[in-house]
Parts: sequence; structure tokens; C-alpha cells
Amino acid sequence: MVSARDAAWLQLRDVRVRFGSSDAEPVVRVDELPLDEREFLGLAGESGAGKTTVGLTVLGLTRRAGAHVRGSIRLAGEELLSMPERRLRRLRGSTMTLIPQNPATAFNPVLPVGVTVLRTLRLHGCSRAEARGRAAAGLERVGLSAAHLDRHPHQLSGGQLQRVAIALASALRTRLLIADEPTSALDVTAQAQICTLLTQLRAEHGTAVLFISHDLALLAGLCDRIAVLHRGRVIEDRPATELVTAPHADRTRQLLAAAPRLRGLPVPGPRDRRGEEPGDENREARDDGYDEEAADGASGP
Amino acid sequence: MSSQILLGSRPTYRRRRRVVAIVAALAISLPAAGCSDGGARADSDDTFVYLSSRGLVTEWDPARSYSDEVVALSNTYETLTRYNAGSGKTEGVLATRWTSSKDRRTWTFTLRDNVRFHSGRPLTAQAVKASIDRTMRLKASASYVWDPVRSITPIGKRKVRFELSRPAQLDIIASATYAAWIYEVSDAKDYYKANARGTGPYMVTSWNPSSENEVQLTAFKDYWGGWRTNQYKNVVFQAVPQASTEAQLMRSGEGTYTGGMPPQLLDTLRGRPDLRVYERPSWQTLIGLMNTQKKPLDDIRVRQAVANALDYQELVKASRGALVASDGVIPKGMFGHTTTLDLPGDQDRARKLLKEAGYGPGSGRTITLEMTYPAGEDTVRTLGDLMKAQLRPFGIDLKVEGLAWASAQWPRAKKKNVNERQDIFVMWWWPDDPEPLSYFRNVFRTEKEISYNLAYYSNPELDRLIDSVGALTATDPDDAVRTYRTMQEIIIRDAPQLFLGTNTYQRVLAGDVKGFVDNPAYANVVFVHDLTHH
Amino acid sequence: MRARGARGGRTALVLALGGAGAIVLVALLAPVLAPYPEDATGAAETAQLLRPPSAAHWFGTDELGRDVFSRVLYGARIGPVVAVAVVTVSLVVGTVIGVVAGYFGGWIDELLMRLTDVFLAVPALLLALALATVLAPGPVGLTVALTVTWWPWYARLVRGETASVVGRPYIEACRALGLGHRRTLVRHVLPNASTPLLVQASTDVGGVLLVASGLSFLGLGPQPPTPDWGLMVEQSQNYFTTHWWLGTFPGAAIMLVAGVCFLLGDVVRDRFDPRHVPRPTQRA
Amino acid sequence: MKRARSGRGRPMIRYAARRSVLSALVAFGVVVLTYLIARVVPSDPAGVWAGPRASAVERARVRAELGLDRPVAEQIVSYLTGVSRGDWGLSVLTHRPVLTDLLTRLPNTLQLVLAGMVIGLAVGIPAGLFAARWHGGTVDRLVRSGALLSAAIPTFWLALLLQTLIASRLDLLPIAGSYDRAVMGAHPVTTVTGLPLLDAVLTGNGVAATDLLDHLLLPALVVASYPAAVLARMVRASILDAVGEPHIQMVRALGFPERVVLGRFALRLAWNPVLQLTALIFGYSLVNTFLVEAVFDYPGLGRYAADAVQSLDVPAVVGVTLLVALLYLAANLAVDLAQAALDPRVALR
Repeated sequence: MVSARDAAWLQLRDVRVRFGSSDAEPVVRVDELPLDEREFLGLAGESGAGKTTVGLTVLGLTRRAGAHVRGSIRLAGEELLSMPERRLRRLRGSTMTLIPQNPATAFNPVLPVGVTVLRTLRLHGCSRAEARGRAAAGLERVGLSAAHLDRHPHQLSGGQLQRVAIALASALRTRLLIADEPTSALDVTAQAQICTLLTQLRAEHGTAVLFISHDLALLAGLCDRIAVLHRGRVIEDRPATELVTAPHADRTRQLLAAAPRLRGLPVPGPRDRRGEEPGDENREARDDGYDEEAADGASGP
Repeated sequence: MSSQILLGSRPTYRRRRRVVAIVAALAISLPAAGCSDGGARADSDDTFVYLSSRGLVTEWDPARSYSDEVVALSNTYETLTRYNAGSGKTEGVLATRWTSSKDRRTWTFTLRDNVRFHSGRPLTAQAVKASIDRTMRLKASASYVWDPVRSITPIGKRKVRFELSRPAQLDIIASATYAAWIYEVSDAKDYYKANARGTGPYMVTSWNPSSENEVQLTAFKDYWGGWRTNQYKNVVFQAVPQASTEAQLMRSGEGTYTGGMPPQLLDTLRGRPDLRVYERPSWQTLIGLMNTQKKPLDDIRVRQAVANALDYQELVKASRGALVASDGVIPKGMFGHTTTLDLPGDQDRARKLLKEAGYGPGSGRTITLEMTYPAGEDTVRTLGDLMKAQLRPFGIDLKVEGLAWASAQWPRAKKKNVNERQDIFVMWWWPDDPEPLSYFRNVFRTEKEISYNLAYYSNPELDRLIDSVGALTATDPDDAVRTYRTMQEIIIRDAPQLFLGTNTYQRVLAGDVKGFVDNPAYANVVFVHDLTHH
Repeated sequence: MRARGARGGRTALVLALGGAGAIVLVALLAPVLAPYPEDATGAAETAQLLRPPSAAHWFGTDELGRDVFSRVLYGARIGPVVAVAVVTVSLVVGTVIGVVAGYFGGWIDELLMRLTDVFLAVPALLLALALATVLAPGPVGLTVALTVTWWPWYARLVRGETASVVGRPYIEACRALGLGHRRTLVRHVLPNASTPLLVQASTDVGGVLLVASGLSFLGLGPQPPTPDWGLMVEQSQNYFTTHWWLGTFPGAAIMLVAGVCFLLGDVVRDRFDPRHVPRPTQRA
Repeated sequence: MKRARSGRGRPMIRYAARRSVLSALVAFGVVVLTYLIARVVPSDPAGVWAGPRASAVERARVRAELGLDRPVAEQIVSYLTGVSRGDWGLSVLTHRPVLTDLLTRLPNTLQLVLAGMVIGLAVGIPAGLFAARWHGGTVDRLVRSGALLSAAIPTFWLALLLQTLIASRLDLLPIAGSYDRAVMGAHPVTTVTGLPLLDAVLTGNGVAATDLLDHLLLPALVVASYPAAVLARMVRASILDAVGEPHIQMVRALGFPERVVLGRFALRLAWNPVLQLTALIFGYSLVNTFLVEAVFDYPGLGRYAADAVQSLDVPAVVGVTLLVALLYLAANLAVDLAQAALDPRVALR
């Protein structure tokens, strides 16, 4: 790889993530994965390839699940892996955050969504009034209104909830979004809307996005670059169009074959509904080595 | 309260307060507790705190009261006379002197001057007549003690004459624990409620049933006996169900008197300088009544065998001070008492009797006996377990059951079907007046409707003696003593009763109380006006 | 972490099963194990009153000179047996009522469930208290009183499980195939309800023991000289400050047995129903 | 938006109405049940009333006065109509209206139960939280075994142990009772709410409050033992259950410290089960106080019930049962409604 990449804004190097014991077979073996500001990086791969683990590792959330992480992840020159939890925590939300897979389960079901939104803004230094203002502005930008803050998750649609999540990221002026299959639970219209909003976000705040999906067609239409993950390794990392039109690796080809609908077309399209099956998520979570409670909970209420 | 007690209790009190202050500060923010221990305890000095194990007053009417409230009412009401168990004589209370005709059928009582009721009205001969008449008319409580009285006539304001239908010792009757109080009479509804209509040294200030400090009495200013500074001006009756709590309250100086305490707890109070333990035998006897109408105890030999099989010394020992051995039916200190009776307790004889009756070890027949006792009596329960162990070698299986007196033990004893009744009925007996007659008349006289003859015993010879001995006591005391002896011998011979023991009163009082006399004629009553402190 | 969880689970399993086994053994072998078996059945030894624990009397002697250790051992034949009996009978009664309510639904369900509501609205200890005063004091009366208060819990549990199973396609299929009610119930409905029942029952043995001991403590259980633990604690009440050993050991025995039952319930639950959020066992 | 709001209000009202009607039905059933039980008791209320040594004549008089000579069916009917009018009959033991007796005793018991529940919640919830936070660690193991023990410990035995150790041996707290007579005599409490401790605090009567608290602490600790245990277990399980949920992952990714993630977001999910449990525990504790009061001589409903049971005071036994059942039903109803308010999904079910 080119040495200029060393200066990338976010740089993963020799990252090994193991679950169970420190000498177990690593589930993630990423030798190198850079991401620049404003860049959209698609992270593709079949279920169990370790996509989500990479995303959570960047956020520093795999350690909590009992993972052993080695290597280096630098963000704007700062090493995240050796960073004390307290500082890392401050980066979460403000500098980087997660756009969840299934918005219906990503908000506390017994709290109005506004509670989470406002509390987050206040956590990152907003005053009460400031938080309200920013939240309202963010919501308007995504086509919602401040009134939606009083709603409980079950009173909002999946697309609306996902827009709330993006509005929050926008209000926080987050620089790095880990979007973990953010559209897999949504219908086509909502999917398109979300992708548009993410692009808008980049335009306004220079946000970089690590977009995790197994849908190469979707990634191809949205991302600058796509990295394909297989068994925890990056087997291909190239500009999006290049990768879609002329894949090098067999796995990439297989992935493309799995999404045959709109090969090469840079338009987000409909996709299969696999991601909606809880069992599937479970399997992935468990392969990633989460502890039992976490895995169990993932199936949602 | 003596300085000793204050000094003794203060440090612990302080310590307690500090801990609580910490806890309080943690738990809730209390307003600053600017309290002084001394101020809080100021009123205890002239308050006599009577601890009792259960709620006290269920009946305020002095003509109907027949239960625990007697300990309170005896301080608010007075009788014409009071029996002094020490001297064996009656002493004047509302009456100053009394005379009787030779045949003991006419009695004249002279009333004390300057006695006033709590209402302020003076005590008159007319009032005495009215109150005793009402008590007799209501036929409640122990009003039967007045049965010999045919008429009451006031003579002037100060004298009352009683005409009797048979000879009787009326000065003793007039000193009875229940139904002998002199009070103001009214038909008004709730006239006798949470108050006193008597002449006694104390008036009722508050009654909070089902609260801890149930009854509070305060001094009656115009009491004829007058007031000195070191007398108790207030009396509180505090219900404390747990004996261990009573012990603690006595130790901390919060209680002035407690009447009954298990031996192991009493031991922890002995020898303390701030407390004093008074012990004396009472007139309260623990008796086991054997069912003379139900197999197998209908067989006199089996009854005698059971009576002889028990080891009474061991029972007394197991009671650890709560009991002394009984000398017979009549307890020590009472008219007619004798120590020379031939009481059962011969185990060899028990074996022989059982063999004759066809029971006992080796006969292949076991006797199963059901014994009931009033629930809540720790000592009796212990004795029951011990009796069971003692009777086992004799081939007798004793089943011991503690039952609530009024709702289970007594009703069961009165069941129509004899076979549903118990075999042995254990209870305490004590007299309503200072005469031994009730130990026989109430318990062993033939009864048409069952009341207390729970041995279901009937002996015409004994009945005849019971009917005559009352009058005899009044006219020929020596003959009466002989008669009582014969009566006791009959009971021992026919064995309807087990002489389990006589209760020893064990009272604990604050060490500075002076003048306390435990009078068995008034079970558990403390005449607080008689006491002084400091 | 997973390894540790498993190891912790195994320790609990060993503790629970070992404890339960030990309790059963003690109950069975009490006459052999007790140094003074006659002390548990109504002997008295007035030469040995209230001796503190010693080599001869491990738990000391009581107010009648009886060996507390022997009595505590014999106590394993009373409280725990009552508890097991109560749970067993309640289980049977509750299951029948619950299955009937859940399977047939409609007004039968409504009627039976309102009936259980009435029973459940009166806390068990209180209802048992009222009942125990009616019934003759003793282990049998205690068992009856507690059973009357306990069955509604199982009835409700079984009804819920049954109702949830009844809606499933294979039961519909059973009905469509013309299988009899009884056969459908026994073959297909009951097995589904058995796991939560088993979990609840093992926990409840401990709960019932505690309530039964409470009633004994209030004097509504077995009568003296029965070496029932609750009764022994009650009898020791006025001795507690001066002769601690009288009440401490029987009380500890109750705690031990109840603890083992609860642990057993946890272990069974972890085995069969790992996602369970515990519901409190009814103790009052 | 309008649609959503009205949609939320209506099920709530319907839900509340339905729950209230059901509660009333159950309450009626409880009256019948308790009366039937009490009627089976072969007792002699007149004998209790007239005293242990009353004559047959006197007992007959009392029997007629109390209406006990009438047919049983007639007695039940008159009892039921009486209850609805607030006349719960006369206690044969105290000779006073049962309702008056009960209301005299209720504040102490309520105070005890509430104090116990407060301690139980204050200990149980944090304990469960800590156990979940350090799941699998030493804290967790301590909490779990502690909870197991305090659920398994017989209430009356714990009461005796604490009484002996803390009150009797160490003399740190009073051994029994609900107040010190001397203190109350010098600093009487003005009645505001009826709960003595609360009243003392409200009226700024520090001395009395301290004394009342002194007496309340040990019994309340005993009452708290079981609630604390169950709550700790429940909170721990609910939080562990929630930890794997995506929304917990989400708030972590938003930068909340673990303390807030568990203590605010995950615990919020446990509110409903905790509430439900609290109602159940309330009923349990109400009756559990019977045993606690028996040991600590605390003059509440429990001791009243024990006395009533002992002397087969039928109207009193029925009265206590009814009152406790009503309180329990009321608590359940309140919790059901609170639950529906906290989690709007409940009312829709």
C-alpha cells in the first residue's frame, strides 16, 4: 500500500481481536485499514466475517464484551487502543458514533426518544436550552420536528427512528460514523432517504462514514472505497467502482453474485430481507464472541 | 427514680443516641435533635410503670369486671375491707369498723368519714347499698360471693346493716378481689367506660386500647388517704408481650414493676443494685383435672396410678423457681391449709395400681391420655413435656396440647360428647375471695351445667361438706378446719386432681420502691398508693 | 468469562445437589445419626438442664435437658417433609385447575382465574394463619392450611403456559386430528408447562418451609415436644439472651434448607430456562 | 400527532377502569372467603367477651347482646352489610369496634412496612446494579450469595438474632416497642398524617422523631431483608437481560459512562418489573410484619392479629384479613396503573 496512507485520519494497523482467551484464533486480523475525513468507506463481507467487530473495535466497545484487542488504531494521530476508557468515552458521541442496525431496538423502549437525544447532547457539554435547540435543528434537517422528541420508539417508524439517530449525530457534529447496516431493517424509500442524509452530513460537517453492509450494490452506490472482509481479513480494498466492476478476489465475486440485482449500478436498490431475521443477527453476534447475555438480548423484545 | 438508675442507664442511652444520630443523618435529614435526656425522663420520677404481658382492660364496669383489668381497677375503686394475707385478718378500707351478731347473720359496717367519690360527691351508706345491690342484681363477675346477703339497710349516713340468709364471714366477702367494689351507680349508657366512678386514690386519665401504654392513671387530689411527696402520682400500665422485653425495660429503668418472668431471665435481674426481686408463694395452684367419666381415667386405680407416677419434686425443679410443691388442695397461707396430708408420689404404688387395672409395661396395653393446658404458659408447657417423659416408663403416652383458654381449651372441655373431651385439663386456680371454699365448690361440686368441674367429678358426700363448710367457717372455725381436711382427703383418695404445684410470685421492682407487699389475696394487684420511693 | 460462568454454575450445582442429598440423608437417617434419639420424641433429662454446647452435646441441651443436636436432626423429618408435601399436593391441584382453565378458556377460564385471584389477594401466611386456627394444630393441619393457600400460584402458572401452548399450530393440529382432550393435554400441553413448574416447585419448597416455620413460630404448627424447627425457635425466644444455643441452631437449620432449595431452583432454572428473569417466590 | 396522543389516552382510561372493577370483585370474594373460614372456627365468642371465669348466665346475656344466638346465615348477611357501611363488628377481645382497633394499629404496621420497603429498595437496587456492573466478579458473587441468604433466613429468627446482638448485647438500639414512653410524654407528636415518624419529622419534633426511628430501625431492617434480596436478584437479572440490547450498545456508542448506561438506561427498563415486584413484596411484607412485630413487641396489626388468632376473636381475624387484602389489592392496582403510565405499551396489551 502507499505510504501516504500512513497519514490517514483513521488508521487501523495490525489489529487482532480475540475472544475468550488471549491466544485464541483472532476473529479480526486487519493489517491495514485507513479512512480519511469526508471519506465513505464501505466494509463488506458475509455474515460472520467480522464487520461489526471491526466497527465496534474502532468505537472501543469490543473490550467491554471481553475481547482482547492488539495492534493500533489511530484517530487523528491519537492511539485509541491504549487510550484510557475515560478519554475514549469522551470521543464517543462527539467525535465518533454508531448508527444502529435496527433502529426499532436501538432506542430505549420505555423512554421517549428525546430523553436519549437530549441527555446525549447534555453529556457532550450542551446546556439544557442549547441541547433543545440543536436537537430541534437536527430533527428539522432530517425532515422531523421537535415534537418527535416526546414520542416513544414504538410510536415512530423505523425510518423515522433512523433519522432521529442521524439527527443526533448531526447535532453532535460527529466526525466519524460507524453505520452498522443502518438500512437493512428499512424499506426501500427509507433506505434511500437515509443514504441521502448521510451524504448531506458529509457535506455539512465533513463526516467520514464506515458503512458496514454485506450488500455490495448498496455500498457501490454510496461509498468512495470498499474493503471486503473475509474471516476477519481484508481481502480487497479498492475504490468502489473499481471493486464492483473488476473484483480481484473470489469472495468478492461471490458477494457480488449474492446481490445480482443491480450489479455495478451506483443506485441504492432493494435488497433481500435476511437482515431482518433475528436468528441471523444472533449468529453473527455469537461468532463474534459476545458473552451470552449480550447475544441473547440482541434478539430484541 | 434513684440517681443510681440514672447514672447506670445514661451512658448506654447516650451511646444509643449517637448511633441513631448517624443512621438518622444517613437515612433522612432530621431537624436538629436538640434533646436533653434529663428532660425526656422527667416524668418517670413519680410515675409507676406496671409492665404486664398482655392488653389489660376489656371491661370497665366494676360490677362486671372479672379479668385482667382488676390490676388497674383496684387502684381506682375500693372495697369496704381488705384482707391481709400476712396476718390472716381483714383491715378496714372504706369501712373503719364492723360488728356481727353471734350467729353471724347480721353485720353492721361503719363507714369512714370524709370519703369522696371522684365526682366529688361524698360516700354515704345509701351509695354503698346501691352499689352492692347493683352488683348482686347484674349477677356478673364474682357476684356470687354476696349470695348469703338477703338485704342491705342504710342506717343514717355512716352505717350499713347486712342481713344474711345463712351465717357467713361478711368482712371477708367484702374484701373480695372482684365484685366487691363500692362505686357510684347510674344507668346512663357508657357511664362506666374509660373512667372510674369510685373512691380510689387514682383516676383514669387515658385509655388507649391496643396501644403500648394502655391505661394511665393519675392521683385523685381529694383522696381520703391524702398524698405525700414521695408517693407515685401517676400509674401507667404498659403491655409488653415478650418477657425478654420486660426484662430489658426493667434493666433500663423504664419499668417499675413486672409480675412474672421466666426463671432464666429473672436470674439476669437478680443481684442488680437498681432492682429488687420479691418472691413469695401465692394462692395460685396448678392443677390437673382428670376426666372421671371417660376411659381409662374413669377407673379410680388408673387415676391414682397417674397421680402416683409423677415425680413432683422433679416438676418443681424443672420450673426453676416458678413453682413450689403443693401441700394439698388449699395453698399455704390460707385458712384450712395443712402440711400433714398423705399426697401421691409413690411410683411403686403406681406400677401396682396399673397392673391391677390391667395396664402398665408388659400388659401390652398402652394408655393414651390427652392433656390440655392454656396456651401461652411457658412454664406449664415445660412441665407438660416433662410429665410426658415421666409417664412414658409406665406405659402411658401423654399427648400435651396447649390451647387458647376461652376459645379452645375450655369449650372443648364442655363438649356434649364426653369422648370428645380431654383426659386431663390443666389450669391455674385461685380464689375470688380470701376463702378456700372456691377450690372445692367451683371445681369439685357436682355440676349440672359444666363450668369449672372439668374432672366431671361428683361425690354427694363432698357436696354436702362443701355446702356446710361456709357457714361453719363463720360459726366454728376449728370445726371448719377439720372439715377442710376431710374434704382434701376425699380429693386425694378419689384422685380427680393432680397437685402439680403452687405458683411462686416472682416480682421485680425498681430498687427504690418502698412498702411493697405482695398480697396473694389480690393476685397481681399492686396498691400503688401504699408505695413510696427515694 | 464464559468459562468462569460455567465453573460458577458447576459449584452451585454441586452445592445444591449435595445439600439436597445431605438433607434427605439426615431426614432418613436421623435415628442413626442422632446421639440421643429419645430426646427428640419426648424424653427429659433434668440433670442436664440448659448446658452449653460441649463434646457430649454439640448444640447444648434445652430447658428439659434434651440434646439440641438430636432434636435439630429429627427436625429434618418435620418442616421439610411438610414443605414437600404442600408443594406436591398444590402442584397437582394447581396443575389440574390451571390446565383446565388454559385449555378450555372462555367462562371456565374466567371463573377459575377470578377464584385464584381471590386466593392470591390474601397473603399466604395470613390465609394459612386463619386456616391453621380452624384446623387441629399439627403437621397435617399445617400441610392442609398451606396447600389451600399455595395451589393458586401453580394454577396461574400452568394456565399461562397452557394458554400459550394451546394457540400453537401443532395443538390445533392435534385437535383437528380428533385427538381427545385428555390425550392432547397429557401428551402435548403438560410437557411444555413442566419446566417452569419444576423450577418454581424446587424454589417453593424453601418458601413453604419458611412460611410453615413462621406458623410454627406463632404456635399454629406442630405441638411440643415435637422437634419442629420453628417451634424450637419459638420456645427459645425467652432464652435467646441467656441461652443462645437453643434457638440459634434450629433457625440456622431452616435457613440452610431454605437456602439449598433456592439454590436448587436457581440451578434448575439456569439449566432449562437461562433467560429467565426471576419472579419472587411467594413467601408470605 | 393528534391521533397518537388521543390513542394514548383512551386505552389508559379503559385499562384503569377494567383493573378497578376486577379489584372490587376480588375484594368482595375475599370478604366472603374470610368470613366462611372464620365461621368454621368452633369458638365461643361470648365466652371470650365475658372473661375467663364468667358464669353461664353472663355468657348467655352476652351471646344475645352480640347477636350470636341468631342463625349463622343471618349473621353473615348482617356482617356483609355492616362492612359496606364501615361497621366491621366488635372485637370480642377488646370490646371495641374492629375497624377502630385496626385503624389504631395500622399506622405502626404501615410505617414498619414502608420503612422496610424503603431500606429494601435502597439496598436491593444498588446491589443488583453493582452485581450486574461487575457481572461474574467478586461483587456479583457476594451480592448473589447475600441475596440467597437473606431470602432464606427465617424472618423471626433474624429478628431474634438482631434483637439479641444489637439491642440486648450491644445496647445500640431499643430492644422492643415503638417508642419510649418518657420521651413521648415530654415531646408528644402532633398527628398530621397518622404515621408517627412522619408526623414527628413534619412537625419538627426532632426528639420524638429520633426516638421513633430508634425503635423502628431494627424491625424495619428485618422486614427489609427479603425485599432487598428479591430486588437485588431482579434488578441484576433485568440489567443483564438489557445489556445485550442494541439500545444499550447505542448509548455506549454515544459516550455515556458505564455508570449511566446501566444506572439510567438499563435500570429504566427494570422499573416495571421492580414496580410489579414491589406490590407483591408489599403484600408479603405486610404479613411478614406479623412475625417481626411478635418478636419486637411492635404494636401493629400483626400483634393484633396474633392476639385475635390466639383467642379466636373471629370479627378481629376477619377484619385483619380483609384490611390486609384490601391494602394489597390497592397496592396492586396502584402499581398496575403506574406501570401503564411508565410504559405506555402496557395499557395496549
